[in-house]
Amino acid sequence: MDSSVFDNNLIRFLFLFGAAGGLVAFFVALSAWLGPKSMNETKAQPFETGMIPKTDARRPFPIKYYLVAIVFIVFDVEVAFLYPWAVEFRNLGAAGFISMMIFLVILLVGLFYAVRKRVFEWK
Amino acid sequence: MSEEKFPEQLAIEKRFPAAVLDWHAQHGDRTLLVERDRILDIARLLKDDLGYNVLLDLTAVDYLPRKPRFEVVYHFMNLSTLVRLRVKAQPDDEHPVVPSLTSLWAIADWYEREVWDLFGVKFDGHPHLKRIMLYEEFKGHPLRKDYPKTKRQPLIGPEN
Amino acid sequence: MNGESKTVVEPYGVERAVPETEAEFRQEEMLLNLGPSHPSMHGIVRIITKLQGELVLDSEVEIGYLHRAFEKSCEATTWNQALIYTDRLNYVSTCINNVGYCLAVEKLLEIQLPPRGQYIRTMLCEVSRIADHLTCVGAAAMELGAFTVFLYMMIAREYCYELIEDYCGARITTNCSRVGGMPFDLSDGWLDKVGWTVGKVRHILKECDILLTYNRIFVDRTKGIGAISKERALQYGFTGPMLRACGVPYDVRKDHPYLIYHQLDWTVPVGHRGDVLDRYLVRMEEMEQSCRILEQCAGKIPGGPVSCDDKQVVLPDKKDTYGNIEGLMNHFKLIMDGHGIRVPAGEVYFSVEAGNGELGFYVVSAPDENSRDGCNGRPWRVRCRPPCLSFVAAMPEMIKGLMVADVVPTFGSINMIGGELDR
Amino acid sequence: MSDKRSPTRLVRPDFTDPLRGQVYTTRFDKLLGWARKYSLFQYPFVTACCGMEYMSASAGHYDIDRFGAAFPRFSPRQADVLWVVGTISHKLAPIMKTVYEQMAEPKYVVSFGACASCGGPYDNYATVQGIDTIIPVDIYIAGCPPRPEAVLDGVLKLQQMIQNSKQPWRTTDVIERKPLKA
Repeated sequence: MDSSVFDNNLIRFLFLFGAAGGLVAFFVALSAWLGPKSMNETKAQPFETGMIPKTDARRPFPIKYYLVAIVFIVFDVEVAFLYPWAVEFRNLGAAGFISMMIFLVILLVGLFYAVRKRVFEWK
Repeated sequence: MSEEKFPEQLAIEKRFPAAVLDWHAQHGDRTLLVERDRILDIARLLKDDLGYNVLLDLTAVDYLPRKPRFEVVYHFMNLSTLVRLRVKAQPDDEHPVVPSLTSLWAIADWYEREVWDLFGVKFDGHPHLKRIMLYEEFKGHPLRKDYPKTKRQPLIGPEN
Repeated sequence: MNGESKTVVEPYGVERAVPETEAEFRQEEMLLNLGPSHPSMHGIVRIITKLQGELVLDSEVEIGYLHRAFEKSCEATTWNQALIYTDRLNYVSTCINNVGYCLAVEKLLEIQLPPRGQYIRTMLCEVSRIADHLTCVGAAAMELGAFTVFLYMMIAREYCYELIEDYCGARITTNCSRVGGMPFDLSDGWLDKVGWTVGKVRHILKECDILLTYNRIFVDRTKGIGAISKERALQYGFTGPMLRACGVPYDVRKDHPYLIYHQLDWTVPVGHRGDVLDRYLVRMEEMEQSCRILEQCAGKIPGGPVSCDDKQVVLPDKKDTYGNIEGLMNHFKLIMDGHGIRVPAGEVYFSVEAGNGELGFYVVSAPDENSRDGCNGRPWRVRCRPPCLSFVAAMPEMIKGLMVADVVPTFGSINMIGGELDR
Repeated sequence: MSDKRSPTRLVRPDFTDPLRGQVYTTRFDKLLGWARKYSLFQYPFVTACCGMEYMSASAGHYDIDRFGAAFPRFSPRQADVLWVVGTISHKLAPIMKTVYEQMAEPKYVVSFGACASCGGPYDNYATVQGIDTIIPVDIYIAGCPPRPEAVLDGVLKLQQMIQNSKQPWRTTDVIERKPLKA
């Protein structure tokens, strides 16, 4: 079987990325193009279970939300590093395992610090 | 007029001689008709001394053709002896006003707001007496006998 | 609140209060209303909460969105016609409202049902109570994310509805009793269907118990949330499972016995902390007790008539109505307008143990002007004591200092039913 | 797609589509109608006893999800069908109208039960005598409360109506619909 364009990995990845992105773009565009749109005064107001909202949504947020968001991002990125490691876990051998465990321990210390600093309690 | 008086009634008459106007024990429900200005004192007496620690219900009845038109009805219960007592007060017709029991029971707040909303009986001493069931724009008190059943006051929509 | 801040008029004429002065930027509170058409507010209660981030500082409850003029409507109907309005009070356990109203009017008439009628009423009340608790626990669990428990409990509730439907033909608006008697006798096979249903309900209850009671998330979300002390509960006039969860063993079926509850052996479950978890446990145990009552009733039910024999109150059965002239006259006297059941003047308060607590009926009969015999064919005043009004009145106290997410399980645990709350 | 077989053929008043003139593109409309009828997201505006029957209809026994119309969206922005379930009192009417107006196009309204359709047993000062005096209603489900089978039948009727009516598409002017008895 002669070599087809899909042999090298990059094309394969680009094709996958293009197909996925294209499908999503197609459906969003289709519904945006097809759907009827009608706007009136009440529709422009924010939906607060049918009542006229008392305060505006663009208010200063308490700082607590920011803290929780930051801690979430830290551990989310950590998980992002774990995926490729988990895929290649077998042939990375002991060295790979040790280095990842060090990485995890460092972040664990960060977690305990956050818990000690009572980031997660709201009161 | 039943034959003998109940113990509560004797206790009340000892403290407030002319308070109890009428009493009966029809169908086993012991009822006292008391002076309307004495209600708060009698309720406090019932709650503190006689142990009626539960205000079961507070409502009103409109006997329109009859002269003292309104009757505010209280149902108390003694949780330890499981005995019930009904106390009634008759406010006057044009400006019905009765002392409020919110200082004794927290639930009296909502019961009284409902009686004000549906009957128009005012309760002086009530922290914020405003409508509970109907909307503020509603004029009149629907549970009075002279309010027609189907007189609607819609906020939006036709008047049918 | 921020009156002096400049409002920017956006397109479509919507004004936004834009924070201008330094005080407004510092302002932490936010007024959020968990409004009427919110899924967890059962559509008809509005709680305006003053929030500091996630913390509920203060709140105010607004009800009345389902006020359907129950008391005014009852005054326009005859004694038996008012039953259709009592169905729609606590529409989750309808038989209990019907039976409660009928017992109140029977107390006014001073008549008593034969034993078989009382047994049927007790069984219908207990089936309705199981349906009520299933709906309450299922909906509260769904609002905490346990959707499977909701689906299992809805299936269990279908079995209860089938039982009620076999008896009176309707699932929810049952209209299942009359003043002075019962409309029908039990169809054959109904009693062993009760046994089958109790078995099914117990099986599903055991499954849901395993799913929820030791579930770490459920317990963390409900333990210590929305708690209320015994004294404050009595101040707010709590009754029923809520009061029993606080530790006060007050149950109308035990303390003011009616129907045949005093002849059966069952116990009253009592909690001791008064938080959402205790209410859930009390309701689950109460369902088990109702199953026990149903089994005993199915075993001990006697034969005989189901309605009392007072001809001024109870319709004669069909073969008499078409058979002889007396039956026809009785039927005519009761059905024609202006005749019907003549209740002598008087006032009476009678309460039953409904799904939420003590459902009291204060029924007043006063002769209108042109009534010669001092009786009245229509109720003068039917006041229903709503058990769940006290729980909703105590909501601001229960959710003060909690997180916004805890408002939902607290509201789910008080089992607020709109028809009963706003009447 | 011939509709001879179905006894009642509910056709909704045609929308005049200014852009495309009077041509009735059946093929494309049938396709659009088919797509819309099997992806109905509902906003359950539940108030009273009909809510119990709504629960039974959407729970495991009489599953409404078999018709693709069960997924409740509790925000009007993401909902296609407004299910008005139960009694609407005059205090609740403005809220229902706000929710209806905040729904995205194309939107349909199902009036569930006698109370929503005509006031039911409550002919008194507090109850709206039928929500079609306030918002346009597409399907009325009779019953107090309607049995779950009647609810499923209502969903089928709604889907049939969507399939057969002319689909509004690519219009930007406000689609004005008058309530039936305004």
